[in-house]
Amino acid sequence: MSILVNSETRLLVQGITGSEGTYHSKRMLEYGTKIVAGVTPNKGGTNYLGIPVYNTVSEAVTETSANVSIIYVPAPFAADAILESAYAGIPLVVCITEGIPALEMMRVHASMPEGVRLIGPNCPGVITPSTKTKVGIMPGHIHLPGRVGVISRSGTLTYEIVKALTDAKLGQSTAIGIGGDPLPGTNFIDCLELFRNDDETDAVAIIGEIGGSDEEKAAEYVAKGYSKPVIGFIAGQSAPPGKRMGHAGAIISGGKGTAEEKKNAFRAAGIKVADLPSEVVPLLKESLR
Amino acid sequence: MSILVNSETRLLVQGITGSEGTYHSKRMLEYGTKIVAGVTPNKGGTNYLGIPVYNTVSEAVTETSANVSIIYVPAPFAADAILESAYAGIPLVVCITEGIPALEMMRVHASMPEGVRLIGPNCPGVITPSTKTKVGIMPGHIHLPGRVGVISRSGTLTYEIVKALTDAKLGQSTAIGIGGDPLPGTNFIDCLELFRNDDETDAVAIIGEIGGSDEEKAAEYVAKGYSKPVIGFIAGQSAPPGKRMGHAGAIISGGKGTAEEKKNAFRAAGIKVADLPSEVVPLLKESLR
Amino acid sequence: MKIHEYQAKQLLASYGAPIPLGDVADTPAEVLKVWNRIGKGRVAVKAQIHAGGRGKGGGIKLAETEDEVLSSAKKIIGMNLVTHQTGPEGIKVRKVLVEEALEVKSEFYAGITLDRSSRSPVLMVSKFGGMEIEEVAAREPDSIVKMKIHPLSGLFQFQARELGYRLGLIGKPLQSAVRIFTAISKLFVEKDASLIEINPLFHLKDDRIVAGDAKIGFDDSALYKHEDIEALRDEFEEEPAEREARKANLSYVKLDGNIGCMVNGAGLAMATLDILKHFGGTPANFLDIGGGAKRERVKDALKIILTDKNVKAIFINIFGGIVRCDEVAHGVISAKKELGISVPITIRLTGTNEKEGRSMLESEGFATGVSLDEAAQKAVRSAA
Amino acid sequence: MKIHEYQAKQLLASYGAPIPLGDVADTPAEVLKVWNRIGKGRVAVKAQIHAGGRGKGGGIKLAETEDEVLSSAKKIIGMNLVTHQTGPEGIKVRKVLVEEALEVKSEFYAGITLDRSSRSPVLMVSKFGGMEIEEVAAREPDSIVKMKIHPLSGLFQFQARELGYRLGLIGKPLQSAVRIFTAISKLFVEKDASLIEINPLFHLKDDRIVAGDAKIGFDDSALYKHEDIEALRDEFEEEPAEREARKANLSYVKLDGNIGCMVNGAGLAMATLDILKHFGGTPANFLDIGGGAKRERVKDALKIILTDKNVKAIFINIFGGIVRCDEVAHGVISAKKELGISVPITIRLTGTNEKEGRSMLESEGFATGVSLDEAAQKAVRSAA
Repeated sequence: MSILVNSETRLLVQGITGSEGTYHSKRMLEYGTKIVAGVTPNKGGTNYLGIPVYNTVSEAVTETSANVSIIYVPAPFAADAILESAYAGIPLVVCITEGIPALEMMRVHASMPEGVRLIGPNCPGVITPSTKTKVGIMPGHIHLPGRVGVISRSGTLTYEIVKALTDAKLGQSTAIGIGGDPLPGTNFIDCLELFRNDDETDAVAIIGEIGGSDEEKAAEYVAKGYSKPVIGFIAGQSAPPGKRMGHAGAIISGGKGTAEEKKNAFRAAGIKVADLPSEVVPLLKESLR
Repeated sequence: MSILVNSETRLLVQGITGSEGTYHSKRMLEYGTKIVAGVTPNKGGTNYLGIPVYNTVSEAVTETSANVSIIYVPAPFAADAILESAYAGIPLVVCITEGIPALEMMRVHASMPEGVRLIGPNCPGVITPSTKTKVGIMPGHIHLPGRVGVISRSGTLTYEIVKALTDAKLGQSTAIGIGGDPLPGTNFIDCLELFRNDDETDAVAIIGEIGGSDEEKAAEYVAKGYSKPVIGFIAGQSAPPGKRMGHAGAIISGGKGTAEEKKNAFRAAGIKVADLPSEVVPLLKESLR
Repeated sequence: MKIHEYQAKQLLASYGAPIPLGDVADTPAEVLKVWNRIGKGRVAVKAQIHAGGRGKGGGIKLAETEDEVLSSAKKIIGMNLVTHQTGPEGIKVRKVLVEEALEVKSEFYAGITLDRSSRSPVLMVSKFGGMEIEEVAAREPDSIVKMKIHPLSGLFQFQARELGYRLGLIGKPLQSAVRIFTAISKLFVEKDASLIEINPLFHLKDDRIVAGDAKIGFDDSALYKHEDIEALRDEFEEEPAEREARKANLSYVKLDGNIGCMVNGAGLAMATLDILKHFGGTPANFLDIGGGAKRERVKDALKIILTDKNVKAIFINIFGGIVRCDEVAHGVISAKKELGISVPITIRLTGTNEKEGRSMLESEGFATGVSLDEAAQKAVRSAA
Repeated sequence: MKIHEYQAKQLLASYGAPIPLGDVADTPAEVLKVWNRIGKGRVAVKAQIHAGGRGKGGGIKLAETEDEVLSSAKKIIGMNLVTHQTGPEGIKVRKVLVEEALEVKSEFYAGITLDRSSRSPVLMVSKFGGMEIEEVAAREPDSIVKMKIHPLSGLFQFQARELGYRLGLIGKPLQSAVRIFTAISKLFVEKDASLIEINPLFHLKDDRIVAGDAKIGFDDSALYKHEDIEALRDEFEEEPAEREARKANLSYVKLDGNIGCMVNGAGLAMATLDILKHFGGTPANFLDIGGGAKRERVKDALKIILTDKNVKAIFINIFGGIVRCDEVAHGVISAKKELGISVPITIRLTGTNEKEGRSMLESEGFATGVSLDEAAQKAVRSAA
């Protein structure tokens, strides 16, 4: 069945009339995603790209039964947009927006109603090639239906791995960018759990990076027994401590969160570690043999 | 087994060295309650009434395994005291203090860790006569071990009913004052549920009053089927709307929360309604026959 | 505690909510000054009393010329304003709010109260402003849109927007509405309000959104934290007895019967009134002397009860717990002497030290009763 | 963004946390004035640079007489202060904080950061102040007491008290500590800080609790909300290239190698540095040109890379998604001409419009590579 998004996905786009929202809505439509509604305050009642636009998410949900929302709203308004979707009863919210202050995200998490999954912020989104469902900003054409699940804190680095999987004809069941935020809504373990129960996934690639301890926790989770092979890669081997490497979450602080630590944690958990992105596919092939 | 407090109760008194705390700690000890610790900031390390005093609840819990706390702290500090016990892992917190602002209680509820039960504030506490466990300010001598559960929003009115039960040799399994606050921690339904599963309770008396809709909700709950007879009384028949009758919670606002409404809800749910406190015992006897 | 419209509006303004141009005045001369200051246009002169229904009672007048303004001011200041909320005796008007009269397109309702079930403030709006919300609830229930405010995070911007859209607003007026909803939500929590009502909330012809009227009530228990709010108290609006009770820290509510009541505990006090009524009596007040009351407090309470000239008899009902019955008996006996109480007093004492208390009272010739019903009946007879 | 000690202390004081008497000065004459103003007693003259380890580097001096104060000021102001955090080149001192020297009983540590796992700020204290918290964690791990701050309610008073008791405080100093913990928790959340450290936190002989040093870092993403904090920025503390990058809204970090890097996407950029290292190269910088980069942005990025005189070669790695490869190619070709870039450039382009981009580049004689590994090796060779 793949995970998170599939043929049942009825997508709502928050900020559809903005430049980012417009560009990516077009690309998602092209790829085959079913976009049922757009939301832009004060533009309710109009049509845009052939999609009905509403003033509020709540109205859009009532009218269109949207069940996934994606957020292309500028950072100062994005936290509110996440909560708007969550409180309107949308169970899966994908936030693309970069630059939401960390403490705002903290308050969002603490204010979220139960049972809502947030992916991101500052993430490329989720894609399930087999059902032609793209909820994000990744280039659709590099994907191929397949049986490898991909989970990543990064954007373009994910594309690098995805493309390698596609070139090797392995393809992807679902590829998830959990995002470069220090407080992502969905973490590696959440995704590993979903892939564990997914019939269409045979193996998982985890693309981590420096900062935080999500990779270490994922390793602990896998160490307790995971039914499918897992391959890991960690970016940021050469990053100096105390410097933020682009992503708000990618920072080695207090000597913690180094690539070496994470790689060691992976290895100890039986996750095979690629030292270069190009090694992911060979390691996967080896594991799947 | 009675409910909430019993021979397993290891009580911690917050504000033990204050005048209220002192007076009632003495009375509780006399009655037979096992007080294992007191907490008063800056008095840690001393002994008071033969009880070790600690600076913090967390320390007291570590040292004494207290499992119930009672709060006699003045209103400006009581909300913090509730949270202190709750975060120290005490599963049952009884707050006697009156006059905590309503919005402070709102924030307390919203900040409470999972799995902690609060009784009160502005309540007389809980007593289980069969195990000689009194956690509150009620006069112990009017109680008698028995098989009637008592739940009340009031203090002295509860004593009136309790005394009548004692005089009639019916006695009480446990008597709970849930308190006169608009946002009580524990409500009628919570207690009805506990009494439902209590082998030592044969019938329940509910003493309600004007304001809010807790009685109506309790009626709904009972209407769905309750295995034991329930007798109800509502104080405030003659209260004018918009005037606060002593308790912060006892106020008829917007024409809602009148005694008549509540009595009707009780009757509709099959709860026998006493028009006078003195009718509670005869109605109970009738039901238990 | 309630405050006046002009005070509520000033508070609203300090939170960024738009209010009409205007000011308060307590003499006709001051009224004219305000009128001059705000541009000599059409104004409303509005009696400042806490009760609602001022318009129907003649407490609000429109005026356009100097003469009209002056005559309205003279009529209203000092008048005894009777509305459905004041009781037949009415309330003396001491201050008026002089305010620009606005060109109104439509009138909405906006209000916040604490919702007990969800343990959160709830913001309510309706397209039908200008009438009481209970009336709207009865006549146009679907027009009321309720929004739960997060108890810790406050009102989210998307909620404020949604409420505005539900009122049919869009664009600039929507933004104003969002600002107002945000302001009142913040004020409600920061100042420990128990009720805020902006009714009507004006949508003006020039598309501005402005508070037409404003009513704010505060949680008495929280006033100790807010000196600025406590300073807004108008003692003229309080029943003198209620004011005395508040200062003595007693919980007292005046009622319209003739049996003065003194009870310990709010629930028992309410039940006591009910019992008196049940037996044909009419209670003159609710009075809870609280836990641990000592003899001095008993005297204070009796003094307050007796300020009500309708009181023909007194009923005292004490369930001794923390309160000792003998202490209460002591207080009653000495108060009767000191205050020279002439109305009959019936006392029911039970609980801690009840025997001592009862024998003290009986030796002084007081009517006592063991059972509450019996004592209540005695009290009802004594007032007849 | 980091700020100076004196700025951090002023912020702390505005939140009610006690700080030593003192003021900032940027000339020896000003230093003397401050010394006069604060009572001509024993003072510390402290170099204001962002890096830690100032004491060991000679950036903090005690002085008691006018001569001592003046000579300390002269020594420190203008010096090139080298500490373990500045790198060997050091930082020029432009300002000093002149502060009363205090009689210290003991030194604690207090700090707040955002804890990712619990998604809440965590307040940490230790009895062992004056050394870095990592060092304390290694040497006296049990001395560190951590307290999760509720993400919406903030620090509870009982938590502040508990932290104080755990430092062995009681009575008046406990109350001071509670005030300080409450202040920094509030400041952390209200000003979107990422780190607050009071280290050491002094317990004085007269039982006062005072911030001995203060370090505050802010979340760059939140600075747009806090003009007051943005105004505290000291551009002298930034790498010139990093400052330019910030202004051009590019994410750039200077490193110490010789291959300048330009990549789209933070993760890919980190991986690119790793790959260069893997093949024996040393990256000169991290630079993410972000999504949707246009040709002008490519030029800005190259300009910033070239400000670093160590750069011997440039490696560009683009995975076209939103970014179009031909657009990047265009930018590189024109930038090379306009900027007169003489160092070799290796480019790897893949994704959207990669063919167009690559053929444009090849016709201009650029070295391109399809596979990342291949291109990276080429770049490493070009820098050798």
